[in-house]
Amino acid sequence: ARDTIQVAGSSTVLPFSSVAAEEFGNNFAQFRTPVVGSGGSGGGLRQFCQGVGANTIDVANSSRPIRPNELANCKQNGVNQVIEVQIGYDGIVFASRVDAGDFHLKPEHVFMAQAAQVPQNGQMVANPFTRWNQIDSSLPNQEIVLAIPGSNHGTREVYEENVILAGCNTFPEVQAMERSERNNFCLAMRTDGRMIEIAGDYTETLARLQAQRDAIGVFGLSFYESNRDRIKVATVSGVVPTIDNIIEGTYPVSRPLFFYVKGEHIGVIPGLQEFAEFFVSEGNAGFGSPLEEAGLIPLSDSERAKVLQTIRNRTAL
Amino acid sequence: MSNQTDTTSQPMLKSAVQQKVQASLSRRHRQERLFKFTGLTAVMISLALVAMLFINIFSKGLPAFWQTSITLDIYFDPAIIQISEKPVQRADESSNEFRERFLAWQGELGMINFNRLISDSLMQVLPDADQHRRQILRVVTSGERFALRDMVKDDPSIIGQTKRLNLLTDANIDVWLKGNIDRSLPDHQQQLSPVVQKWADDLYASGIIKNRFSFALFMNPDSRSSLASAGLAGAFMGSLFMMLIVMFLAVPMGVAAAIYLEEFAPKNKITDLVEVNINNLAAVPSIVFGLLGAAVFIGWFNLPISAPMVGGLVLSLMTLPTVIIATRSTLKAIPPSIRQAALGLGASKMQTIFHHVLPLAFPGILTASILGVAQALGEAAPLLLIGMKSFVATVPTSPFEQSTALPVQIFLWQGNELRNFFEARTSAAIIVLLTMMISLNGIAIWLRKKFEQRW
Amino acid sequence: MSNLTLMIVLLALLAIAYQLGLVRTRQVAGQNPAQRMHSRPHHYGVLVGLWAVLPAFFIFLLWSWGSPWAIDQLLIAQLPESITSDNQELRVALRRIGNLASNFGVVSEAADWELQAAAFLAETRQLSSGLMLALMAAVSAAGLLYGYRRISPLQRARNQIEKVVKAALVLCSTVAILTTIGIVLSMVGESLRFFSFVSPMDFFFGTTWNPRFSTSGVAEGSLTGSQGSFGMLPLLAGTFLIAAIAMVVAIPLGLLAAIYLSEYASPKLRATAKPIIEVLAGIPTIVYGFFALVTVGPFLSDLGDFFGLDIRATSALTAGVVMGIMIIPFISSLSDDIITQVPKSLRDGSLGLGATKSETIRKVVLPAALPGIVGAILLAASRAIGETMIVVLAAGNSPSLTANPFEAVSTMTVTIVNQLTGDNDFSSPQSLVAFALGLTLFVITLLLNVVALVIVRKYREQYE
Amino acid sequence: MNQQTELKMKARDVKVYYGNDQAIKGIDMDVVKNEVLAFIGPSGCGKSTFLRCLNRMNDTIDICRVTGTIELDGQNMYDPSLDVVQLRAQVGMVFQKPNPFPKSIYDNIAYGPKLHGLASKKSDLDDIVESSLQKAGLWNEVKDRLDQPGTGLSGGQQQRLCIARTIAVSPEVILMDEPCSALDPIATSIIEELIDELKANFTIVMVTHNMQQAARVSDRTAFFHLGELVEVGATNEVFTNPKHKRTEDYITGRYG
Amino acid sequence: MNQQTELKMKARDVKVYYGNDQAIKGIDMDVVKNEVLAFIGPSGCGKSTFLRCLNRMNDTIDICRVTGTIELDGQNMYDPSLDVVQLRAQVGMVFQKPNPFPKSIYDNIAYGPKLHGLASKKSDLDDIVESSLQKAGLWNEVKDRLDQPGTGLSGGQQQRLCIARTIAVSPEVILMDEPCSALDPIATSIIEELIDELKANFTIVMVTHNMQQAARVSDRTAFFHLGELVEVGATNEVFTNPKHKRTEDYITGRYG
Ligand SMILES: Nc1ncnc2c1ncn2[C@@H]1O[C@H](COP(=O)(O)OP(=O)(O)OP(=O)(O)O)[C@@H](O)[C@H]1O
Ligand SMILES: Nc1ncnc2c1ncn2[C@@H]1O[C@H](COP(=O)(O)OP(=O)(O)OP(=O)(O)O)[C@@H](O)[C@H]1O
Ligand SMILES: [Mg+2]
Ligand SMILES: [Mg+2]
Repeated sequence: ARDTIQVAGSSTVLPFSSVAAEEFGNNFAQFRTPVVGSGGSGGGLRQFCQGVGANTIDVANSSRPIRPNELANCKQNGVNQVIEVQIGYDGIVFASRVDAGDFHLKPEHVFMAQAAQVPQNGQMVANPFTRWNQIDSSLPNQEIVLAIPGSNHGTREVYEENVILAGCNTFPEVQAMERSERNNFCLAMRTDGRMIEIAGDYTETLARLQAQRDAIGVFGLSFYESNRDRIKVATVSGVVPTIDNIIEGTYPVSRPLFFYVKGEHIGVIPGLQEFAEFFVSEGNAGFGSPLEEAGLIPLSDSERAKVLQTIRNRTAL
Repeated sequence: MSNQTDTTSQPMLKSAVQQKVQASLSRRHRQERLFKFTGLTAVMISLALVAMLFINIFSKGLPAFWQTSITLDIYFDPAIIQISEKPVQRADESSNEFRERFLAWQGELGMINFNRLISDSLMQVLPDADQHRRQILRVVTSGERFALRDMVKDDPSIIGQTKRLNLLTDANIDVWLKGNIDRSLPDHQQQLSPVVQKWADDLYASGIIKNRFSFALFMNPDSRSSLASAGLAGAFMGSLFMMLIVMFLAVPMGVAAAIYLEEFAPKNKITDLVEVNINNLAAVPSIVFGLLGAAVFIGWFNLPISAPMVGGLVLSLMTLPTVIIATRSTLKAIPPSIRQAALGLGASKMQTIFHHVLPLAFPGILTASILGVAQALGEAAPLLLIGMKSFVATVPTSPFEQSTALPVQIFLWQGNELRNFFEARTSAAIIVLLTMMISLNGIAIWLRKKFEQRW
Repeated sequence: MSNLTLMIVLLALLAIAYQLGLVRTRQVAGQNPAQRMHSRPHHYGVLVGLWAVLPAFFIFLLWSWGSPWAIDQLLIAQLPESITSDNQELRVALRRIGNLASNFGVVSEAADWELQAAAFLAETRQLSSGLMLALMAAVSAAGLLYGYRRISPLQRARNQIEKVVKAALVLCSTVAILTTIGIVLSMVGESLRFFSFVSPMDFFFGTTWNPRFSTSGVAEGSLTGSQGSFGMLPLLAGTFLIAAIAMVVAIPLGLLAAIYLSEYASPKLRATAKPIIEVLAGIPTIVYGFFALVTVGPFLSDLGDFFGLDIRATSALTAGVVMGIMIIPFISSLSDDIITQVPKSLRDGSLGLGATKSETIRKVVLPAALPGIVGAILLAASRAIGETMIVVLAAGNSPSLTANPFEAVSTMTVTIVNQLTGDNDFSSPQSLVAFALGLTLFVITLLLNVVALVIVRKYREQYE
Repeated sequence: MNQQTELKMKARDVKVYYGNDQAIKGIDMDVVKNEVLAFIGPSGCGKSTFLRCLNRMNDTIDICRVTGTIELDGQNMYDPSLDVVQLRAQVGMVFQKPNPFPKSIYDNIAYGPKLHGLASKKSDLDDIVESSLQKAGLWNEVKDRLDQPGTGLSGGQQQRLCIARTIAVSPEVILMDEPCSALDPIATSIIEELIDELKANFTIVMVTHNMQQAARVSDRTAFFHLGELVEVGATNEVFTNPKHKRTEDYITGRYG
Repeated sequence: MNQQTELKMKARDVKVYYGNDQAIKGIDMDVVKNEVLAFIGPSGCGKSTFLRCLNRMNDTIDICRVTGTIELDGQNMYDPSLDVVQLRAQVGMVFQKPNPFPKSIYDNIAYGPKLHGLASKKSDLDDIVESSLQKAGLWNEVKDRLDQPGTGLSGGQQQRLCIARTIAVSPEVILMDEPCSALDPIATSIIEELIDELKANFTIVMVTHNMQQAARVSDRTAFFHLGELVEVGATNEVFTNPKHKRTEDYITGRYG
């Protein structure tokens, strides 16, 4: 059938996956370089779960774990061996233009900046803040404009969970609320145009910052690393986002990244097993590896050994 | 002008009507001039917009056609390249067996650290390199080690020789030397460490690093691990294949459909429906065609994923309405006298159309096809769903092989995080795409002229 | 590509049969010198070729379409009763057997009967394709012989070929219809699934678009709670707002340029300016997107500051203006052609009354060209509504129900792309809504086109 | 030429070229006020071309070039300083094929007066429309359907509409290029009568290829051949007693 | 009708409708072999329409519907089983406006013979081209420029080219719809002579609006009016002694 591995999915994983694919092709002369498509985690998994055969993909990249519904759909279409492989973590940072102020954010600051209503003296009032220093005098005197990932992005979920909800729950007024009500309240966004939802990639966020000096954007760590001359990061809860801090777990906003291998294709599509193993090998995904250089936060060695075992055993979900 | 009219006509007696006419004249001529002027302004604005877009793109993209590269004497050190003899196929060996052996040999080759060759050679030109061994490989882009490997693979006799080679420098060095990053920024905001910055400047000053026309941009496929060697060859071939497929599929099919609808189809509710339907297809967002293509061509017909074949088919469907609409209007314009002449001689309707109408309509059909093909050439969205919005590190040799396309490449590059390098590269890719499109248009205009002039 | 080889063989056969037909025709013509052959020799040749190839080709199509189904039936007859009785299980079993037969792996050990069935399946498939080849060869030979023998002076070969060609033409025109059907079919199923999550009322008449990130099936504790709102009105409004702004930019510019080029400009200027302006239509839309985001947006924003207006850098205005630029050539080139086609007699009539050129154009030529211009504008509008990339980058992606062009908005096309290709769970309403939106957009543009056709028809009838 | 008749137009040594082809080879001609002058001659002899010179409609043909002088009321109309718009308001034109504008009947007539600002009030305009239609003998037929499209009328009605449209701007001269050739016999005779009435107020120059028609309606007739004016004179003279052999051959139907 | 003359075509109760409008209201007519039959009548009376029925060119007009029978050599040409292509090869047509193909002069003539396979060798084709051009009286003028575009000829030459093109497929009947109306006198007279020569070999039916022309070239003349065939008879009879008042009115120039 096919002799090239087909990968598709999350655009967050795409860069790492592409590097791995290229290195794989360069190191294994007997296999062709895998093709890595984008399409988002959902799009990738949709193609992945379409069935078994040469006209379906072999690997799906995802920036979130597969959902039960999706797994059920997979099974219904005859994809029974879905092998989950975690590859590392993605750090998510807040950054502003280099010529704007320095930010030392706390989750509650971000919440206060974006919420439709904020608690004040036990009351819920429509968000009155227009400048950061109104929220907290330690923040720069700068217009509030936040460019956050659109609701189609996996990053958005992490952002809401680790920043907004975390910030929101610090208020006693919120803690007093019903659980279901609480989320609704916390996630409601102001609609006066200060919140910009970015549906595209980080380049777009960067372009927003170029167009609007005051804006603060949400980026991936690797994107920031490559553009340090244009943007600078904000600390979150006092922690600078670096690879070390993320591995240690002190920096709060990061998320795991995955890929899923179709077990049925192993042994049929040449090199699939080798590719999966290569992907998480120390040389490719360990410390000091190409993937770390590309901005991915590697798994610890023990985690990686476990993942490798999963591939070897073809342990399906 | 009206003044003069006044003076010359003064002596003559004008009727009341003519006096009224005269009274209205200056106002009307003013309107006339204004109207003409607005028209001219509109043309000028449109032209200015074209110029602006082009200046915008070219000023950004042209520098990317040149790229810094470093001239090094590489010694293919036998001490580093320790490898058995390159296998040759023996007479008694099946080609499968030979492939096995050859792959094993390639595996051996893959174990060799070609970076050593580069760093050794760099030490020759960088006196203080010893102290910064870790930094030294930042000078040359990482993909060049595979170039060296491939040289050995092709011709193992090179081992032991010294070759003078131009190697691409790292993307960040290119950025630094071209001034695409603010040199005055503090070190923690720079991509290069101070020592590499100094090396780059020194080597550039001594002429070892030079800004050369970048053939890599045209010869290489995309690359993620070695950004400086990322090229357009794969995407270009992909686009070329798709263009050919669209030309050989959408154009004949569209012309055939237009012929049927315009010349044969009865005029009734059904053809009205078809007409509305075709107009409507022109308005369907292109991504929807991707959905359709994924379901039909990949799901049903089992065509390969990520292949220009499928992309071409999808784009053909997308282009079809444009071709049909434009061809129909061309056919409408062919004078009926020609048809009558042929029919009157005893040509059948089909013969009339194929012998006379189509040749006459040819220039118009050409315009229609070019417009359609050019539009297809710039589309990225439908390719997403058939797996062509992909990172593909090989150059396709047939439409059934995986590949990407120019607009997709543009999209991927514009999303690459190393903005300082890829902003210009993206524009360069756009220039290549535009050149492709404009030459297509140029050919069409030339052909149109040629066929129009003949009679 | 074995099918490819097959097609090449068929083509070769066509060429051979054509030659045979030619030879035979000469013979026949030689035998009946009195009777003129109805058609030319090459007509008979082609006809013989068609006889040799077409029936075989139909068999190929029919077989490729029908045989998988037939083989499945045979296979099912083989399977144990316990499996075939349960539909769900049968489907799974068939998949597994299919995978086994084409060498893909399956989970857990394959049962004996599965292996047997797989072997049977592989065998039958092989048999089937062998059978098909044999049948095709037989039919080909028979067709060739039949076509060959049928050649006679009275046979209307040309007419028959023309029938075939006409059928081919009809086939080509049905592609457009099939495409439409395909598009609708590929969206209806998923749309229905979407409506099983969200009520159509909420979708069509809801005024809030906030789908949230996919939540279905996520454990309690993370972002559960409400599912998000799927009201499409803000998107619809955004779509029309941006398209309207684009038209406001493109219609005057395009139309005036068309008028100037067709009525005033020297042939030389026209010949150069027209293709140059047409380049605007060929520039990839992503280029426009960045042009909007980086250049036009900030410029408009500064301009707004200057006039004391609050214009966002990314707004409906930015997207609309840039999209307007993109569709200028659709209006200018097509209108130019149409204006040129307005009969000279009308112009002469007006000029003969003492009208100035501009009066003639405004009051006579343009009204007469109106139906065509409306057509051009509609094509441009369709393009504007269907355009994605510019809006993604320049409109601000903020689905709010507003008529203020200085605010950020979002459109249906953008949302389709975002929801379809994001990180959402693909079986969640967040993702499925893309199909519902696509279908809705399809219906809307269809209505628009019908209205346009009616308007154009009415004008045409009135003035013909 | 009678001395007491007043001269309306005077053409001297008019030559017309289409690109490099000469269509009119130096024609001198006078048009007398309030006469009907008919141009006859075989196809392609330049009748239409010369007629179009008389109100500079030839200007609209790119490749057309005119030399010589044509005077209207003593003023050279090819003088560059002359306003061609005003000229055409003075010298109206009716074409071979009726070409009503795709507007209502009312607007067709009102178009010219509105352009030239001949009516300041709506009622004035109404008056102009009515009187023009009446002069063209169309009023009774269309007075109840003024708002319907002019293109919906029959051929003869359309041609009368075009004449009414021309009259509405009160020109001094009306040029007609084969105004009846697209019409049926009944329509033709109505228009012929109309021309007869119009000559009381207007000077009329018409082209016709129907010699009977020329004989019936015109006061004077000019015979053109191969771009030359062969002869011009009182109509009954030309038809009964042509001075030139070519004229005679033509009117006796030897060619054409 | 003379009994000894051979009948070529026979039309019976022919009615033609354009959509709902009836253009021909039941016409019976015979065409005799090797005669020149002229159709005259005012504009719009249905001459062209009826002429087009004679080789089913009306089929090409969507809304046109024909009833009744027309026989060619005794065979009904509206029989559905009849091959219209073959019919048109037998009954050729020359149109009002010369319409040469935008091809070389040679290809213009050779097109028909090639289409019908009348020449197997190149030299045969050359012969056909030469003889057709000679019959059409064009050979001497174009023999040195056969490879130049037919559209580059003068109007009269183009019309003769079209006639030559029609002759080249050796039809039995030639239909001509106002073949001279776009031509100058010299061209006209050449074509009239040509028609005179052609009738030795072909049957010719022609429409003309020039009565002198009808009188000069035709053997018989048919007068149409408002979709009816008013009268048909020997040309000098019809012109000198018309049976019907309408015919008389028309030929004396009372209308049209
Ligand atoms: N627009 C034009 N471009 C080039 N040549 C033209 C044009 N109009 C007329 N001619 C040529 O000028 C000559 C005179 O044409 P004109 O139309 O004046 O003839 P006419 O006497 O009106 O003929 P008809 O009776 O057919 O209307 C003809 O040879 C014609 O081909
Ligand atoms: N294609 C058509 N569609 C509709 N009506 C038509 C068509 N062709 C002709 N007619 C109508 O049929 C009638 C007869 O037309 P026809 O062309 O036969 O007249 P004619 O005698 O040839 O006139 P002329 O001398 O002007 O050529 C006219 O009323 C005409 O309007
Ligand atoms: Mg004329
Ligand atoms: Mg006619």
